[in-house]
Amino acid sequence: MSTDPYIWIAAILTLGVFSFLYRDNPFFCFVEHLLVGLSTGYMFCTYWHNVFLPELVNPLMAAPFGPEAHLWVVVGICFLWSCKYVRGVKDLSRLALAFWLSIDLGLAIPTEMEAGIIAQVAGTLGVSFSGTWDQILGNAILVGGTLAALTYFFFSKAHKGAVGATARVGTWILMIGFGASFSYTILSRIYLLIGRLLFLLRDWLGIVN
Amino acid sequence: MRNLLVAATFIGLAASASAAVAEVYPPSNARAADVPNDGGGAIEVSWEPSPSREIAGYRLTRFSEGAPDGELVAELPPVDTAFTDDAESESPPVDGTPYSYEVSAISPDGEIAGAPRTAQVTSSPSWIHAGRIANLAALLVFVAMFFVLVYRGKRGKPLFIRPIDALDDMDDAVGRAAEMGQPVFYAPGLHSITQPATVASVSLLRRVAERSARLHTPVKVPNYDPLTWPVAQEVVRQAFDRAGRPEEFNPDDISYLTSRSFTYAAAVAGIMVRERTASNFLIGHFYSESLILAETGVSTGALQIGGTDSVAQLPFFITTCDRTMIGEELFAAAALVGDDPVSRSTVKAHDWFKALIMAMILGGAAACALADTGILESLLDLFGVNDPAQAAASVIGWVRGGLR
Amino acid sequence: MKGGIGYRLPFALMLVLGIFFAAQYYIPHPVVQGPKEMMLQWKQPLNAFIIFLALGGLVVMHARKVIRRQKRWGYSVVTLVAMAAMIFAGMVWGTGEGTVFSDWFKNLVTPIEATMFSLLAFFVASAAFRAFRARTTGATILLISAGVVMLGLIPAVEDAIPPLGEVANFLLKYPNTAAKRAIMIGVALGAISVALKTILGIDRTILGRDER
Amino acid sequence: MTPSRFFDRISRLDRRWIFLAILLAVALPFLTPLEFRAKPSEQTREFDRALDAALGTGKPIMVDVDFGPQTMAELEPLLLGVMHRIFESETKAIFFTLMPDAAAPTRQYLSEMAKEYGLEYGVDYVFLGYASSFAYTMYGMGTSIEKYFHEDDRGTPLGEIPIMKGVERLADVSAVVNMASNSFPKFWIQYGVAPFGFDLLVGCTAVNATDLYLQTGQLKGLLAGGRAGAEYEALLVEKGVVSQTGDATRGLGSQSLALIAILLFIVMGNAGYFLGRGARGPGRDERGGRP
Repeated sequence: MSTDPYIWIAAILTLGVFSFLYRDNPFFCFVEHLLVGLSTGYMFCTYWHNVFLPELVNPLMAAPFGPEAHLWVVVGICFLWSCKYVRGVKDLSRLALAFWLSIDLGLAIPTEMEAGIIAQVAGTLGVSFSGTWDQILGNAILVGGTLAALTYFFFSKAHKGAVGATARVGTWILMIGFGASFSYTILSRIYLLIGRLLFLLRDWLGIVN
Repeated sequence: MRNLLVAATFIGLAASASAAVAEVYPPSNARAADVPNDGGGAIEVSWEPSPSREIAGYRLTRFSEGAPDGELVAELPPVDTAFTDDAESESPPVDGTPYSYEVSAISPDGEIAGAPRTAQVTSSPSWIHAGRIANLAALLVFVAMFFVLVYRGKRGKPLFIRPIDALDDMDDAVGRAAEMGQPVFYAPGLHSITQPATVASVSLLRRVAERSARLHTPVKVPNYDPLTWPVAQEVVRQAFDRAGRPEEFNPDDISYLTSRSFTYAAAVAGIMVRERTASNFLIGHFYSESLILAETGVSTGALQIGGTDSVAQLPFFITTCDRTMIGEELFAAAALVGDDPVSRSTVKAHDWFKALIMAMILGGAAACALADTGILESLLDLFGVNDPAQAAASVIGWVRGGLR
Repeated sequence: MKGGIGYRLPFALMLVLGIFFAAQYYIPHPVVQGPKEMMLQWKQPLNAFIIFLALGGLVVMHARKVIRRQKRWGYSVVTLVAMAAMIFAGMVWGTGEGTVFSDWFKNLVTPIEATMFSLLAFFVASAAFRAFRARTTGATILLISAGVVMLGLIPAVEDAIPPLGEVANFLLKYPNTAAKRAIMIGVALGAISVALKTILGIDRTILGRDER
Repeated sequence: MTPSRFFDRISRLDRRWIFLAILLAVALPFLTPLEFRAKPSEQTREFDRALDAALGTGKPIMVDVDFGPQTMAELEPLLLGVMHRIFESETKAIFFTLMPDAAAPTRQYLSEMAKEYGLEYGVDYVFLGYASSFAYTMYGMGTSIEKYFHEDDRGTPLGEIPIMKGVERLADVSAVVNMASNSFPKFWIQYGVAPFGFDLLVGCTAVNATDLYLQTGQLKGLLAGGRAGAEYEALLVEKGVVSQTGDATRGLGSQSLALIAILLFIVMGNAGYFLGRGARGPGRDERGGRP
């Protein structure tokens, strides 16, 4: 049995989380609220020390009008965003939000096109139809399945007749994919539990070596 | 500079090891070219290896008007056959200045044999990334379709969009919560509001909040993202205003919890169980914690509607939610939620582009199948193409190369 | 007021910057990449700032619960105290290896989060029990696909019925990839469409404002 | 109770019974002498052959450790197996990580190995510590390792470490082994193998393996998840590298029992659903398989 007080505390907190499986209880509620406090405190300090100081405050303090002077814009955006909490100038915060939205949404357009469409299409239309019979069958299913599943995502056609039948096959392809991925995930999840049980049985209680 | 040092040690070691004098031949076919598709300031030099069996390495010298006697760029180990002279060099190439390079082989005893200088090259920044033109073309096609349909939507042309069951179910779910007198729960995902899936999710949140407000039902929206939180709060507040019940809005219901995913999962599980939320909406981008949220919802008997663009989490929503919006359905639902004709018609742009994609996949796969069975070659022969085998190979090469 | 400059300015800013950030992908020239890199550099400190504001919101919410003695206010005290302690430790003694801060993180936060994560082992089982039932055609296919893969993952079963593993691999490699590709293509279209609608000001859910 | 009532009950079994069954299934192999033996698959043998070839070159090998405490149970046996294999063959090894959480555990594994094999730090092995911006680092290490790891974990400049003499970039090591709980192997392929063409060996979680199977052409070897860990342990016992199997083999027992339990519950659920129809009115708890 461990003599390290941290291991004891960690073990008790671990049991607190497991107790949720039986039902919600004050112990779990305590652990949950403790965790929220600790993790947000952790976030504050890491962002303060690793991001806010080195990437904004320090460069501006060292040389307010040096090569990093453009960081004053950041201060400006922070100021605009804070206007959200001031009656009368609330609208100014929308400028800051517009800045955030435009960066990520603008970036998303070409990158989604590349990773989500071009890469996927290129991988599907150039399949090989030579090789063993299971490879040929597989590639035929790959192409046919992709087309059928795409048909399922057609919104401006009623799912009736030929379109409906193809879309139905499409949902089956989706279901095969979901089933297979689900099962494959189980393994990794069991190992997570093994990790916690080993912590309890070995590091804490010492009944397993 | 470090390259230099190492190569120098290399040469020193090698020289002391073998005292025999071996003749050293220069590398051949040295050529230099501006690195394409970059911001300038980079020239790539390449060469065929020296035929000498044992060499200590290569030395790369650069000549320009400012340095007619040449300046050393790098010394490289014998396995290398190319080097990029760029910002990492001692003095990077300047755009617009013509340079030529000399590659020489160094024998183990320090003998040097230089290849003829390369032709002069200048580095320059590119205005367009050649490898991304296909992407740009595809995007322009989509944008064109998008605008045509937006225009048609503005003119109020009616168009058919199949009903998305999840939208009706969302209304029913809110109704159920109101009947039971228990709150509605809405998780907008773990991504920031600046990501498309969250934007779509918040559009749906507005609908849920409006309906809840009319039915005097509180909406609990715990947030993971610090920027989604204030936006979600604003959207719900406006919904309650529009429903004429601003006094029923409780800002604490739309809370920020934490930005660590399993802390978030723990806190959300607590909320679901203790607030006894009757209908749970899990819509947006999720990670592994998705199943913790959804299974806890199942245990409280809540009616659940899921929707995510995260491919890896869809299996878990499919197994635990009463209704799941799969990928694109989430975006389509968000476009249809407001009954705005312009928004509605953009959904049709997806379909047009999808039809184009499907035609390409079908055509490409058919071409591959024809080629792999040899039919393509005979077809090309039939149409009188010169060298059908070559033509077939180049067509398929283009298809397999992703049409680039 | 709807057409006022105060209402329109954010949309104009978003239109210009949004198109810039989409277009920069195709233009490697420093004239474009320079400003892009600069603005991307702003994101991290901005992110820190909004996190600080959000944490402030969390503190206010819990403080309100305590002051008003709302239901379960005691637990809010736990959260506030834990947060204060963590921040105190991190600001006073630093956050490096071997500090109180990192010890607490390693021995308190990590084990709880890891245990939360491990609950998934139980939840995949209960979800499988409930969902994998042959009720409809779709559900039956889901059941068969999941069952075959699961069986193929048990070494003893795979030894007894060797093709099972191959079938599982086949399912994973071909139909699963087809499903993933179709979903990804659809998601990309939807995402591009939402991004365009927002940038162009067609969808004003996020940046709009109540006009009343 | 009528049979249909009984089966209906079964189909709506309280999920806590399932939780209990899973707990027992996972814990039993650790508490009892229950022995499960893994048979090394062709894929596992292929990994070992590739590793063997790398160790035979006489050049140092690089190991990138990218998993934290959460996925330790699944990946630790893989890493320990590879470490035993490397140090038993007296090959020099350079360790580093691109994930901050992985630094502390790596340090600990290395100190245990050093004790067991009597290794000297800096001569037989070195730990370069953590480098941020993983994609840039992977790409950059193709041309210069020192640029991304100025000094090792103990603050010694790379130039002063004996083992690093002549190791300038990835081409100078025999292979890179990446043990990762995330998508880093994919990035290694994209930013390392594609442009620089070295040998990459990967150990990953079962979840991430589904993506990597499709790229097996670019990997010299792949160990996927705890099952591969158990197989590798068995292989190392077979080769006499270690004397007995470890946690992964016991984990294999947990995994098999848990999968069997889940399958039994699925069978029960279906039996209950079909045989208990008579006792059930129109209900709502019909989730799953409906988009």
